[in-house]
Amino acid sequence: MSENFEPNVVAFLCNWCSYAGADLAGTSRIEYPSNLNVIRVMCSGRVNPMFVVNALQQGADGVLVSGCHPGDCHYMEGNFLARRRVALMRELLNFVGVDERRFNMSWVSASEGAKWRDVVKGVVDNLHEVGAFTEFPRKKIDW
Amino acid sequence: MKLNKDKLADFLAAIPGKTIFGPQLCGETLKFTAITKAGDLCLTANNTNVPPKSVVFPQTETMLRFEQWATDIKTAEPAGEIVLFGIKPCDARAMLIVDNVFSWGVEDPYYLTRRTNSTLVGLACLDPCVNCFCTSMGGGPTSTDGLDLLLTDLGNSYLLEVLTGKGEVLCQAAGKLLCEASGADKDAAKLLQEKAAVQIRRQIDPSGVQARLPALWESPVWEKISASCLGCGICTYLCPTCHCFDMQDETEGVESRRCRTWDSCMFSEYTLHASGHNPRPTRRERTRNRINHKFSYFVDKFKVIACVGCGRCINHCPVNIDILDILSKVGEDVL
Amino acid sequence: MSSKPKIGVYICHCGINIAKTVDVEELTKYAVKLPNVRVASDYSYMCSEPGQLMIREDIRKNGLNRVVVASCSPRMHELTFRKALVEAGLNPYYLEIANIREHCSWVHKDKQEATAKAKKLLQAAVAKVRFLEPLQEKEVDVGAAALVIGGGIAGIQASLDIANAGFKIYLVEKTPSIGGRMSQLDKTFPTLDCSACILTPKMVDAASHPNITLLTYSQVESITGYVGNFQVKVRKKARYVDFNKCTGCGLCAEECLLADRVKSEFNMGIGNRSAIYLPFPQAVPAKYSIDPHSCLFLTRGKCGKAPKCVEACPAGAVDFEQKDEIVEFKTGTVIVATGFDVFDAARKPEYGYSDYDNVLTGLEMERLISSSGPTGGKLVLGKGDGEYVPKEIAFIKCVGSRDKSTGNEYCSRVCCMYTAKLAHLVKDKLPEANVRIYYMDVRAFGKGFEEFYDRVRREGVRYIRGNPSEIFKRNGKLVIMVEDTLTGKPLEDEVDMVVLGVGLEPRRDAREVIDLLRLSQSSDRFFLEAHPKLAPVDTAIEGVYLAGCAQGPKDIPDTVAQAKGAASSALVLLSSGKVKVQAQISWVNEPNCRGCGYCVEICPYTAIELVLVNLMGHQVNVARVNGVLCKGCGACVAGCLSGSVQQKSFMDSQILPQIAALGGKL
Amino acid sequence: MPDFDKLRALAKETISRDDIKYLIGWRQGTYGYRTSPHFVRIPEDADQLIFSPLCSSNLATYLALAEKRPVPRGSQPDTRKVAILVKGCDSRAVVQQLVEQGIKREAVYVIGCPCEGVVDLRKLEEKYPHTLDRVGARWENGNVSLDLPSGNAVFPREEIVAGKCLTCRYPNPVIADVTLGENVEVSGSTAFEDINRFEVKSAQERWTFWRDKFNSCIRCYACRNVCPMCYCAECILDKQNPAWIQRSVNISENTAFQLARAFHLAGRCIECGECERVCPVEIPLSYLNRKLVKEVTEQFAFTPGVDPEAKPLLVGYRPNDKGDFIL
Amino acid sequence: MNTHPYIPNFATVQDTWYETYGDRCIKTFKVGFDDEEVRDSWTHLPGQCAMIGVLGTGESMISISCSPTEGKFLRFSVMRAGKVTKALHELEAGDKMTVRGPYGNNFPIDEWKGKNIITIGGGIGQAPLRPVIEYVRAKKSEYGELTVVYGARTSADLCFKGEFGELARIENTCYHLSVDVKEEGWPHYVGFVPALLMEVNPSPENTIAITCGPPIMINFVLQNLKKLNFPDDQIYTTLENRMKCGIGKCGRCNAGNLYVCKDGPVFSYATLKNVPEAFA
Repeated sequence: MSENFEPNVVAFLCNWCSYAGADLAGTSRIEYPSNLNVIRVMCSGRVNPMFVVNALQQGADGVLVSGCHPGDCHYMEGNFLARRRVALMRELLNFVGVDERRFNMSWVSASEGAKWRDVVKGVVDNLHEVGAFTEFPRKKIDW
Repeated sequence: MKLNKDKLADFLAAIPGKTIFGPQLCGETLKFTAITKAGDLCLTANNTNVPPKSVVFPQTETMLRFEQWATDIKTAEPAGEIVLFGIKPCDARAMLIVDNVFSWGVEDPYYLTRRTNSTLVGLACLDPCVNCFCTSMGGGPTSTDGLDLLLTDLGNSYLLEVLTGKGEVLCQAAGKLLCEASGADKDAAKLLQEKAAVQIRRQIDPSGVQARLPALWESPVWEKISASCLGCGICTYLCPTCHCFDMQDETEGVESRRCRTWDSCMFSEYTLHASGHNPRPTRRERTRNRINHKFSYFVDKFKVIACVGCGRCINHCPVNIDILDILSKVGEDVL
Repeated sequence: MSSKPKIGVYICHCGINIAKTVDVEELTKYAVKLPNVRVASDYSYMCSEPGQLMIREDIRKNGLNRVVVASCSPRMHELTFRKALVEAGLNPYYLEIANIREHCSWVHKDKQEATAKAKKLLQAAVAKVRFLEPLQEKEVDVGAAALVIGGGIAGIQASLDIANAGFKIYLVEKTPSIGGRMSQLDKTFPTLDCSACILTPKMVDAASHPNITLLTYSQVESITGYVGNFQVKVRKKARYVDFNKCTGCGLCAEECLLADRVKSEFNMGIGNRSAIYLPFPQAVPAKYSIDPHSCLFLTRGKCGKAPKCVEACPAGAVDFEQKDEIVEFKTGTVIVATGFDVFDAARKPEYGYSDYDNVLTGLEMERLISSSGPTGGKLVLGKGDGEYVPKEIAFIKCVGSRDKSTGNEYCSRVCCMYTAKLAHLVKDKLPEANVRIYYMDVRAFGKGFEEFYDRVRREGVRYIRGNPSEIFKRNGKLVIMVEDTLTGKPLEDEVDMVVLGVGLEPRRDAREVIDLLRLSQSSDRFFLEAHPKLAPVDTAIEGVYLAGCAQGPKDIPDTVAQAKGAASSALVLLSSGKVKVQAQISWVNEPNCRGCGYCVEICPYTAIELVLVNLMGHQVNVARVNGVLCKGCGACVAGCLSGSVQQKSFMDSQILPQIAALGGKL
Repeated sequence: MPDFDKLRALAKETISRDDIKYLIGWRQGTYGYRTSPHFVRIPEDADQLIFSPLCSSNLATYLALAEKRPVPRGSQPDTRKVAILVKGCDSRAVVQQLVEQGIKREAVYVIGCPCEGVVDLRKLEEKYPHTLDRVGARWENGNVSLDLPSGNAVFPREEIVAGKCLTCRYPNPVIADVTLGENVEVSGSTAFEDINRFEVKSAQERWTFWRDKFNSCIRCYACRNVCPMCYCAECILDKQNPAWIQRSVNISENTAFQLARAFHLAGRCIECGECERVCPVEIPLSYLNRKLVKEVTEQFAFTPGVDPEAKPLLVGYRPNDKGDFIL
Repeated sequence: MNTHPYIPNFATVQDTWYETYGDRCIKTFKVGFDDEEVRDSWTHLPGQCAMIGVLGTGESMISISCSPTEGKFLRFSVMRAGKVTKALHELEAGDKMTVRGPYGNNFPIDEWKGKNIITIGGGIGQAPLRPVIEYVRAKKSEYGELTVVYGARTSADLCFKGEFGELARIENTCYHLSVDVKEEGWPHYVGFVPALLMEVNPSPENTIAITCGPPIMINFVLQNLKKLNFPDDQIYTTLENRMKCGIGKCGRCNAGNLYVCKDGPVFSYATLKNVPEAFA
């Protein structure tokens, strides 16, 4: 794979914990790779696993869904619902040969700016290893 | 003329500047795809799962390309010359039938360019499938309708019957690869062909169908037939004469394309108005339209039945909706 | 009507906070070229008044109908900019913020990288804002009344607070008298106030308060509606005594054929009452009622020649014809203060609670030792001739708490202190008695607790660390088998009496309340609060609050504090008279709904229900969102198979363009 | 296996009831080994009913597929019951539809048919191609006996039944108002050996495998339409606004379509294998579904379509659900 | 100038206005072709349609609601319903749409010279009738009486409201409007269009009746026209069906053996009465 491959990650963050955690990373000036772009949703429970398939189709190399730690969900249980959905979609993607490192989930609380950095770094580093996804994205195929 | 089978590869290689499509096994599916070598071909099998209409009328075809906010519209590259090698006579006949649609009134440039640029090398159907009924629909396992060249498998060689100038071009390109066919070869071929015709066991007389259909418009037979229909697109997608398509704009970033894809009159969205009204609201109306379209409307317009008897819709229907069964019911109900 | 999106993009420098790392000028140039963007401007501080003015003027001047601000986090200034839109006459929800500070300029160093990322974030915001729809912020009126379920100290306190603020209260209590568990206690720890002395005035206050309608011996039958508009049905059970005629003189009880023959619930079965009774002398209301389960006339249809109580009552209040009565009313909020049950000690058979009379629970001990109790406060065991004064007394703590075998992993929080208090009371009454307490840990965490614990030990109460494994009888004495875990020595302790420090459990009838209000339970089976830290009195159901031990074990001060918290939460709604409804809520595209009810199950706020609608003459189920209950999490949207449920401002048709913008490489 | 007389007698009795609208069963097909769903509306229709190892169709699909024609003003909709013959797997579909409120219990009359397995027609056609004459089949001592034009042939179960039947754990209807014949022995397991074997392949191998399969997909939607669990008024995958999946047929859209289809069946698939059976281009779709069945079984100990009172899998959670993948 | 049947021409929106408001509002677009050659060579007759669209969204078949006698521009009145019409509604003056056509047949208006014409329209169904009215109006001396019958659910749902007043001032021309339910200040008929038709009571003699509107209305209008003794070949209507190509290829617009896009949209009742699917 090309030396200068830079993965493109789409992340879905819940408003109350993870988005706030990422904000904290900002206010704390914690530096991390710029390959990840955030879509804010109110709760990780809003994330339809089909978003992940769609993101990969649209050209993302990886996807991250991040929510509150268990028990911290602003809406009580949205992150638990998300966990089940994500678990199954990950297995399914993995089964058809989509490297499971392309689809990640994390718990990041509003106080975990540093953890947010670690998560982003981890996801991006992993994707450097996994490489670009050429056969699935719409634009890459004969279109 | 005759072509020894060991020369097949050379014969194909000698065809100048044309992309050769032939039946090829893709996974478990037999369909017409571009081949690079003779070995890719799968000529012994029965009808391809997907009919060769997919070559001249691809399931997805880019019609126009444009960029957002630009006023510059590009059409797709014109198709090059192609050869459909090993096409079954029924599928070739189907193309003749479909030509009617794409050339009446305004001509469809995409389809017709491909058709003009295509040479159809037929392979006589010596071992018809169980549900073939081409002989009832005006064709036959060795029909030459629409073909440029017909091959008959004699075991070690193919007997070549040149039917058009396009066929002649291929033979000339092959030059010495071909040899003259003997009388015995011709007799052998004739015998095989006759045997094949006899092998076709499913038959129906379609002559009265068109006349009978209008009276059956409100007949309960349609409800009965369609009760088990799943509303899937198998019968129409795999039909060599079905030609309906949908047009959609697809956008990727600033680039857009307008493309067409096969559509099916068995889908409920097919006729669904934006208002929510659907003139064919249930499978009953849709099934009725499919049969009427093939055996009545099309005949009205183009004087030919839009069915070649390839048997694919019968072979692949998951719930055994059998077009011959329907036709015989159409007969019964009026009689 | 759909108007063409005309987007204004405003890029904030945030001084140098953004501009230092993101090439703002290039970003502005880039923005203009994005689809439907009419104007793009940058400014040093978009959130400042001149910045906002710029947006407002552009909206007016250029007919903008969508605004994207690329600035700091939406968590910071979303409201600021929404206000700016409103001031310019635009719907506030036509706004999208691209977070290019916290998520970009502050976390990336390379200017080129940061600029590239800012472009993407901006592009995604523009892609989304194009599809945003105007939303209306609605308010619903809040009925100026509250329902309080449970007449214990929590319910009484909450009722009084709300009533004092001038709102109507319906206080519903299941038993014939308010007072609850606290009224059963003798003294309260650690101050040793007389429980009744501090509680009774509050009970009387509640009963006489003009704003409080006291519904004792009543049960809530159903609650429908939502915050601000709860419709409540209460069943007032027949007392068979005319409430208005009864003077509480008690002559009836004296004459009752079953006088002193029915076990008294109040006294935990240690003392007896009659079939027509007052639960305890200070009961409020001081009105008698007939226990239909024991009354001879009601159970057998016959009581001597004629029921004695009827004859005895000078006011002619006894009325066997009385029927249950249904009372209906509306309230704006509900406070659940249904309290607790004590752990059923029979579930620890090794302690012999069911077998031996001299094994008591803490609450029984409470009654036994209380001066208003069946023994008049004399600490005696046995009856008649067998009466004796115990000398060797043991307490065992953590019975039914912190104990996986009973399914109660939690600490009940009060047992440490109430055992200490009871031990003190024993020492007070029987200074010669030898008192020891078997414990695993002592948790004296509250104000004055540690001091009290210390005092009790100084009074001679022994604390032995050990978890008794068995209690059996030998030679008329109870033998406690235990290992002293500090010395590691096994002990066989012979005593006259054992008091089990039973823990607190959710009420056995908690399920009824759950069904009534669709509340959730936490893993300990107590009612679940909306947030364990930040919303400890709220529930998932807006307008429904928790007070007291219904939410988890607590002592009296904590209960009163929570009751006051619940009351103040309720008062916020009641006094404003309105409650703002979320705008970014879910809604259902009914023609496409498959009626499977997935969303109904998913919704933690029970905001969605299935309703029958007519579809071309057929009755079909479709989901319908109650816009007042919905909190806008969107979990139902992701769970809907047909895509029929959508969340406003977070619709699939709004998020997918964002994904496309971010997924596609520039 | 019930004899046809008993089946037809029961069907006649059932259809004669006032509260039954129609009965769905199977009949002999128009040729070869084919069978077809059969709608019994009058007692005479029952004479064509059969139940044999060739009756693959999961008729529960038709409960959900029933088209609702407008009820003329002034008249009442026909709310009589639909009687339906179900095999074990089909009955799970009925239960799952009950769970998802697609049908009401009082709207169906379930006739259970304990099932030893159904024949995989592809296996049979390989052995005896070009069979036009109608072929009868029945179970005989655990073997499938076929009346072929060339004479009777007997095949051991393992050799001829569909893959789903070899792993079937519910050969006996889990719900039935009346049952035809005796219950059969349960032999399937939840070992998921096939899935496990595939999982150990490399990601590249797995992708290549599925890419080739998905490339063949012509998006005829037979897999979806035949599925007894797929009955949305408008499939989310057909929607154009927003378009989750574009109409064009290529590896990207096909993969996305199949992933979505499989995911939508997570915790709902009752393993009737119909999607795979009907696929005209032979994509091993039930393999994809079985992967999720495996996860649902192993991670959440959940089995859809067995308990009408159960809550669906993806509407709830357990606090201790597996979360080891979470960063 | 392109001759490719699928490549649309660009046209610039010159003016837009709303005919009706609400969820399914109707917006009228006045457009002119960008390419001069296209503008000059374009001819259409009343009844014909065009495929109009927005690049990147798609195309929709819309009847041309102006008469060629009005000038070198086109008018389309579009109801907001699906994806494409929603995108069209976003267009404003100066924006571009794409136009292919003209498609379909037309009212044989030139054959009707010397005859009386009555148009019976309902709701958006007035759009294909408007060019007939305008055409006849422009050549009034060549035609007999012109009677316009038009109704909608409410007065707010009537299209081309401003244009009827003018009609009254033309010789041998009259118009009758109706709304379904009584409204304050409504000076015209209250009731359904078929009933209004009976009130107007036109004579079939030398008269062509054209009707267009919702299917249910057409059905009753046809019945009433028969009651008024209009012969089948003096009754015309237009059909609409879902279309994709507009040129008889894509297959979906057929009503029986008729392709609405090519054989229609204009049909005489003499033709349609034999097509059972026509009024589905």
